[in-house]
Amino acid sequence: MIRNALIGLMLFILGSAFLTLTMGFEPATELNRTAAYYATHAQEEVGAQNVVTAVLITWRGLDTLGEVTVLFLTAAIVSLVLSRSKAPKGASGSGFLPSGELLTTGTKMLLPLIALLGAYVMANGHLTPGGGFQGGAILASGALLMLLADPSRRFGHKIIHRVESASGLAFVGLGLLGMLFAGGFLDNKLLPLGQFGALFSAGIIPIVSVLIGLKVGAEFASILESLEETEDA
Amino acid sequence: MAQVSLLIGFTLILLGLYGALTNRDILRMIVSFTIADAGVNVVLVSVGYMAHRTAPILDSAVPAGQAAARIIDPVPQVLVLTAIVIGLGVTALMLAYAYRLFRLRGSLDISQFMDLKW
Amino acid sequence: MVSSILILAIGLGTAFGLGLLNRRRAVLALGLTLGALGLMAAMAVGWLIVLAQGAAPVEIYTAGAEPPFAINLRMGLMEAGAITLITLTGLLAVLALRTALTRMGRGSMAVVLVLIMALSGLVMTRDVFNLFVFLELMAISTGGLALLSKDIRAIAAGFKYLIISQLVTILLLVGIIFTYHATGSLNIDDIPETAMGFSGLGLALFLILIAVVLELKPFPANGWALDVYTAAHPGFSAVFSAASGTAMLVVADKLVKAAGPDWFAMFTLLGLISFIGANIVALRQDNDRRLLGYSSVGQLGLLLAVIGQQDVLGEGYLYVAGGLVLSHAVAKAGLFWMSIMVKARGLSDWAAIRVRPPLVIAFATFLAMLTGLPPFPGFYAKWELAQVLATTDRLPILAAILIGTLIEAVYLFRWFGMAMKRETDTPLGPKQIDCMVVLITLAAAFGLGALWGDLSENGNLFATVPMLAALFFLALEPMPAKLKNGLAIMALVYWFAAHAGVYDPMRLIFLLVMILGGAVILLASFNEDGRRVGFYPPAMLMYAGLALLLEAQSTFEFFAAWEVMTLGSYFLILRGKQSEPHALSYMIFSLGGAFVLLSGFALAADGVTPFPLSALSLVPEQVAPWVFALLAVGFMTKTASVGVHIWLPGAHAEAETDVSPMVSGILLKAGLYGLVVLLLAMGRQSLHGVDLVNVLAWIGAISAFVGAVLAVFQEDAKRLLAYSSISQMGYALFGLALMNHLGWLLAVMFVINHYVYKSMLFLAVGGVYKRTHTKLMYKMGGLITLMPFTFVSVLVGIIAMSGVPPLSGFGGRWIFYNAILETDLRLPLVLIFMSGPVGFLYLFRLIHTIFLGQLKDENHQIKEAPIWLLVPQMIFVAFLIGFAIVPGLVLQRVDRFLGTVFGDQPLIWHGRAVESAFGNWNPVAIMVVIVVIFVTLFGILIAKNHDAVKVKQFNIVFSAERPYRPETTHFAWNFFAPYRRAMGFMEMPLVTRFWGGVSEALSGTAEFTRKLYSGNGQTYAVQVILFVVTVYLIALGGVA
Amino acid sequence: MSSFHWVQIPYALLTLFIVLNYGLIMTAVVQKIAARVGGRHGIPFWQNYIDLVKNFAQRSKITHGVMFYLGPVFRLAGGVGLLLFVPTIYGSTWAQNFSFAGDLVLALYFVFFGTLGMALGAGESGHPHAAIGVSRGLAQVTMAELPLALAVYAIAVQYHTLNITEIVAAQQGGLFHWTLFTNPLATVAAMFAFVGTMMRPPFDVVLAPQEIPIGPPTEYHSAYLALMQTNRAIFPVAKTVIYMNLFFGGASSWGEFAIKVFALYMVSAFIGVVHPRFRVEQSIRFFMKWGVPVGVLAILMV
Amino acid sequence: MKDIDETFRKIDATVPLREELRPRTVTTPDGQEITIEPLKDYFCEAAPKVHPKAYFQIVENFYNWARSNSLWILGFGTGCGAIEMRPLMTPRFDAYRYGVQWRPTPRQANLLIISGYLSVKTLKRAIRAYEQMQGPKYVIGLGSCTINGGMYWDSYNTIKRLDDYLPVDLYIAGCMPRPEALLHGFIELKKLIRAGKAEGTNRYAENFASYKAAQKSVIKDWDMPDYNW
Repeated sequence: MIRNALIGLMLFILGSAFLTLTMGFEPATELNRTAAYYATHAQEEVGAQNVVTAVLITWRGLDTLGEVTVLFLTAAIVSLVLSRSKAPKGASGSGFLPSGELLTTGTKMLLPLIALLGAYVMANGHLTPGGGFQGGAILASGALLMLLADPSRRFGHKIIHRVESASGLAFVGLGLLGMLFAGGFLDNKLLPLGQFGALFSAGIIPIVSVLIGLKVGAEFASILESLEETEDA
Repeated sequence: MAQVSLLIGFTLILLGLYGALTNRDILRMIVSFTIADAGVNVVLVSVGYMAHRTAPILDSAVPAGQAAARIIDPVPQVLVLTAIVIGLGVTALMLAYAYRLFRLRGSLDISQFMDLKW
Repeated sequence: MVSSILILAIGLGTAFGLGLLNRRRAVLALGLTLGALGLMAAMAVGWLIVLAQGAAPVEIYTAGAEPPFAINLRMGLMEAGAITLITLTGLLAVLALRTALTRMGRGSMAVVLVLIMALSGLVMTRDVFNLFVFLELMAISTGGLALLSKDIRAIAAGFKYLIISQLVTILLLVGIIFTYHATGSLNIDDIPETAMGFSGLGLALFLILIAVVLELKPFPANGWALDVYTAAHPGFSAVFSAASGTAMLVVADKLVKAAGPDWFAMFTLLGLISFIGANIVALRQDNDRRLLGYSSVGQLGLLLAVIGQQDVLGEGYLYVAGGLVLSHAVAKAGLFWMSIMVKARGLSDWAAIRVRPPLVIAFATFLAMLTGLPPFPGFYAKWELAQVLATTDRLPILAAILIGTLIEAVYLFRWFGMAMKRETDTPLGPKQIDCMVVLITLAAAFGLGALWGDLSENGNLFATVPMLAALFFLALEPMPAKLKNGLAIMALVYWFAAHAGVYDPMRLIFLLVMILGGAVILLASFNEDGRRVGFYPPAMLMYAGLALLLEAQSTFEFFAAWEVMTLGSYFLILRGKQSEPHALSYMIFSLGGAFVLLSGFALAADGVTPFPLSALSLVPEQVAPWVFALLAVGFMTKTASVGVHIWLPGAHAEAETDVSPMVSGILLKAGLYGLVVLLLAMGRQSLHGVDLVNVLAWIGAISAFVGAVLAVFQEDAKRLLAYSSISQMGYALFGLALMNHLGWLLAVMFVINHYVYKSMLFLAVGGVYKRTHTKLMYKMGGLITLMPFTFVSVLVGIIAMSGVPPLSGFGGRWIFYNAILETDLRLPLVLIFMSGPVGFLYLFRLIHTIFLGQLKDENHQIKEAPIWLLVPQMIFVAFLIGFAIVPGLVLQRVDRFLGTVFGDQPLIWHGRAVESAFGNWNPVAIMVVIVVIFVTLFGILIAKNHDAVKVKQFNIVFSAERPYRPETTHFAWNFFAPYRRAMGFMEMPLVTRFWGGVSEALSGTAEFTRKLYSGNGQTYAVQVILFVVTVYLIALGGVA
Repeated sequence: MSSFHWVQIPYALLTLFIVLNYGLIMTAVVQKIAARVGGRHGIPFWQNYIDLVKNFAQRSKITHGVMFYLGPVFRLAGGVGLLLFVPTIYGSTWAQNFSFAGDLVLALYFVFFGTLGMALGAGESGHPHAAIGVSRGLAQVTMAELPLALAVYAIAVQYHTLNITEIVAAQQGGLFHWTLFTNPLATVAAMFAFVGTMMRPPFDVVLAPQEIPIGPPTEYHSAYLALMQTNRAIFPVAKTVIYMNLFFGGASSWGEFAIKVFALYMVSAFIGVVHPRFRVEQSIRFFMKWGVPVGVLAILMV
Repeated sequence: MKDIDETFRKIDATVPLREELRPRTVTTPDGQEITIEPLKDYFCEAAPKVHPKAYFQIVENFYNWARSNSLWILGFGTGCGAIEMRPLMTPRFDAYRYGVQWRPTPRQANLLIISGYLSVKTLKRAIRAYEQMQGPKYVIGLGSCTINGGMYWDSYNTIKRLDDYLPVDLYIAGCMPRPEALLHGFIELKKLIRAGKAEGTNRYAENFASYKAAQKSVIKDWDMPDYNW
């Protein structure tokens, strides 16, 4: 009780700090210089309609690479963490009742749609809200659906890892190519910007988006798979 | 408006922290942290919010020329994207650990894992 | 140079690419990992070289845009150094972790690569949010790599770590976004030029900084980190400590630089608390890895404090911080890697490394490095730091740093002592590669030492002949001891011959005693057979320190020599059988004294580098007394003056036979030399109206008396001699403190005499010990007939020492009387007078209980001491007699020299006789008269009693009974029982109790404090929040 | 400063001879006086000579080793040396002995020469009682000598010299020039030491005849004992001479010498016959409580 | 003549050597095993010698005169007679004036007074004390007990005739003799010494074997070397 009160007190003080921040906060009325730069240069420098994606993949591309790496790491570590309590092949999932007809059939119907949606979101990241992460997540939701429909199902490990690795390598490779042939690491002008607003435009953004999407999808799938393959699953 | 969402965000953070610090169950702690993460994300987005403006997409509604005057700050959105993904990664990792810890002791009470101390 | 972003790209690319390999090709994956890390390291080294040659820092832009719009990286000298360290640590860590990594598969290798990549990114990036991303990468990969350990507790540790990461993330993100809001940029370089005003910027920066500080595991909010250290694979702990720590320090540095000098104070405070707190808690630690963890926490705290002090460090900042970081990182990594080979976790289980001398050397090196001892970078850094802090009047900070270092030295050297002296059941599990990793680290340690010395503006220890000679003996270790001994003697004699001509008489005396005297004592070492591993390097290190001490012209050289000598002698003393606790207390007191010296020198220099010793006389009046007091205390620690004397008896008594005379006969003189230098330069000083020289005189007198009385009550022969040294040094100190010509001459007499007879007596007692295997005097007795030569040397020794004419001790007393007649210090004299006859008591006891009285059963067939122990003794006997007859040969020159110092000439030398204002002394006449009388009387007695029947030991009058056993007939134990009844109150261990209380208090604090670390991850989280809140409140108060 | 001439040797031997006889007779007389105080007749005043001869004439002797031989030699050499390093008669050309060799400091420290040798010889005998006696003697002397050291310092400062002859010279010119009157504190302090080191009651537990049969010399006999007896005659006189020179104006003739030495000697004898014995720790405490403070006062008042 | 009636003795057989005098094995500090024979290693084994007189008779006479005037008595009271010796130190008798003194240690004494009856147990101590005195040394038997056993003549545990065991120079008869008798005894002893007839020391050395035989015949638990130096 004292402990909780103490925690409460501390959080109160922390909250008062936050309150100070809030009270002192005045929403900006103008874009600050960074944002203004992005807003004005998104078109000619990046050629992406979606400024967020433009920032995400080009100007802050290194963050995005890091972000992908976070997922990569998580996938790798989750598989390391859980590898020790991995169930023998075929043993996991056997404890569950088979999924119902509805789920199985629904899965079969939905999967292509999900994949399509994922691909669309990925490819159109530079034009509309969305992008590699979102697309990858949608793809992974497909994988989740499959697992729900058939708990004893196994994905091809190799394929997932290959996809993951290859897309990651390609991402890094693109970045390096940017250093060689354009203005720097992950420079967007490696490819021509194309027509503003078209699908194949905005330099390498669509490619990177797709790579990210594939990688994120693969990583999520890999995490799900690791979780699924434990003894208790 | 911005203040309100900020306050909500901060409240979420504090609630999450309170939950994480008072619940001894590991899963509840993880959930609490997720709440706190969400709060952080709310805070991030709120800071970028500007009244009477639109999303930073330069489509027909917002011509590139007027962008600076019409769109809200895209940067917090970028950041929140990244933050979400990272938060997700950490949560997944914590869950995996939680599972392993559960396998170790058959319990999810964090006070069971005090072999290392002093 | 290739773009440094390639370092990141290679790491990342390889990590991604590993997934393409076949799951079973683990070895190939390992090779690739190593290759990638090697490449990264090579690039980093390339950059380091280029930048070190003066190239300008390079900015790396990404996305083809300029900052602050795109993320940019910077490669400067600091970054290059840090990345070199990080990648090399990573490379070696992978080697050390190879089995665990292959077991866990390519995924784990990818994690390692990502970690190293992330750390490099952390170092280089100039973008706050990018920093956050790398930080998260670091946190996640750290959480994952904790799993490499076979210790299942590592999982819990990893989870605790993740909990804290979450907290840090929250704080950091909130801080980042508000900073962004305030500055309109995510670029670190834009923070200082806050374009848009926002009242919350300070708070936002606080959140960012505190998050970074939390990643540096500040005490006391660091239980999670310690658990990781304890449970993780040590190969990884090395990375966690050395590489992650370094990276976070660079981050802290660049952030606080951006945030501005207002935050320096917070960093300093938190750093110092962490440094001292962690070190105190470590005192009670008995798990090696956890101990290293605490030490890491402490070192990071120190560096945090240094970062906080960069405002005053100025240009030297990189040198200081770099020196400390490198020392910490290299040493800590090396120790963690060594712990892979040690299979059990107790501190004393490190005894296993004794089978491999190179590992012992490595262990010693790493500890010396951590404690900031020469010749390693930390030493130079600490010197610089002290200079600056003293110059800018930040003495409390300096004091805190030194105290923290001292506490750290306590547990580190205690550990070393345990490793050297205890036994373990668990054998070493050495693999060639593990050894290699450690040895590479060792080489790095020496390399860095040389580098830092080279960069130092004060001179490089590696460029001095004695130091190189000492290191050369390290290489000679496989040779037989006799050869090494010959070489050592030759080296000392050569050094003496080369310098005898150029020194002034005062230094010449010390040169004579320390170097030539050292060579004479080394003659005794011919007695040892075999290789005698571990003797010559420390011995030569000690002699190197002494030689350099005499050579020293500047305070730095002096201090460096002082530390070298201390280090060497510590290892020497530790060689004794029972010497573990005593060597430790020697080390602690020596280091404590050295730190006091350091402060004194720093205070005196006031920023001038190099500061010549002779310039001590020019120290401004208001600081001079303080400098004087500090230096005097430092030197008196070495001369074991009362109050700081408790280390001496054990250290001298438990050392090896030929080491005792070195540390007693020679080493103590270093303190006297320091005092001579000090008094020559500074003269009388008074503080608050108290003449400090008079205080010295009092301390000297009390030491002389207390030392003598305590010596009377010892049962252990070597302890007796050791206490006697305290007394004798007290005399010399008193002589110096008289501050007149004759007082100094007296001190010089004592320097020579004490060296001679104390070395002689220690060798004699050592010889007896060799034969009887005991140092307890009451177990000996009656050895006179069996060990006649040893008896003669002890006899001559005690006659000389007690000051009875005609031997040379009398000269000392005569000068003493003449000296005191010129002084106004009357009261301390009483003590000095008292200690004279008391000295007689213990000396008599020494000779009586060992050589006279009853021979014991088991000693009936023992032989005279080994010849090589006798040779130096006989040289000393000859010297004592010669010096007694013609003291002028040595003294006259010193006398003339002192005349130039004090401007008077109180002694007039008539041939062999001396005359003072008060009396006269004719050594030759005294000797002749006494010898003639003695011989005459002896002749009469022989004429009468030549036919006496030689009886045996039980043929004594025993009240008409006969003795039963020699043990019950030998009156030896508690020999001065009546004296004890009268003066026993002197035995009350006040000083011991005081220091014991200090150590109890510290260890009690440690025991109490470490209970904070309950092991509960949630509690740790609470502590972190509590920490943040407390710092916030304090900072708030600071702002308000 | 004078230097050595060969003629000093016969002169010194003459002094030695006089002092020896004087010492032998005086100790007997003192003993006789003590006996008379007790109502006895006492020993004949030549008894010491007879005992000396008898001991020299012992036919059988034993030895315990080299130091056993050297002990008495040290002892007597200490006594003789002490005498010869101190000028006996002030103003006399021939009774200056070898005092040019050193000064007061030499005399003070040479006192220990015999003590050390004796202790070593006694130790060699292997007899526990000898060792006990040595232990007691040394323990007691540490404190008993202290007032003397302080007093010597005090008068050295007073007269600004350590040269005994000069100290005596400074006291010439009448009774009230003696240190006794010019520096009574130092004199009192020194007398504490004098009484304390004369091996008479109350400070003679060192010898404790029946408990530890006379302590250090318990194994000594025959010529060894004879040497020590000789010393017993010379050493106290030599020591008294020092006190006499330092505090009581010295002696300018043998007559004055005889009277002053006898008087001083009688002081310790007188105290001896009327006081019971101290244990060692008692005497140490006694000197600490009384002797040393007086000495300290003496050096502070100079 | 048998001094003590064997039938009264409790122990017939020879008593084995005391434990502390038996050879023992000890380990040296170096780890060797060595044997210590206490009687050989701790006690001098030499037999007493007959000491010649001074070469010149006149010197010997002078010496004897000195010896006679410097009788140092060992303060050792064996029996009730010891009480009669004490008054000699008092003002009434004052033996000091005759050159008689008491010494606490046998080394320095040259006159041993056996003051009364001597039990076998004390005899051993008396022998040791006598042998530790340095010659020339003298023995006075005090009281009839030392002459013929006196009132203890049939005791199972006292010796009857001291002369059998130690070379007595002079007996003083009486039970007990008064101090005046003792003084007279001293004067008689002085005469003997001056006449050169008090050569008990040499007599003891000459007849060492027979003295020892006699001593050992009564002292069954002989636990010392033959001659106590």
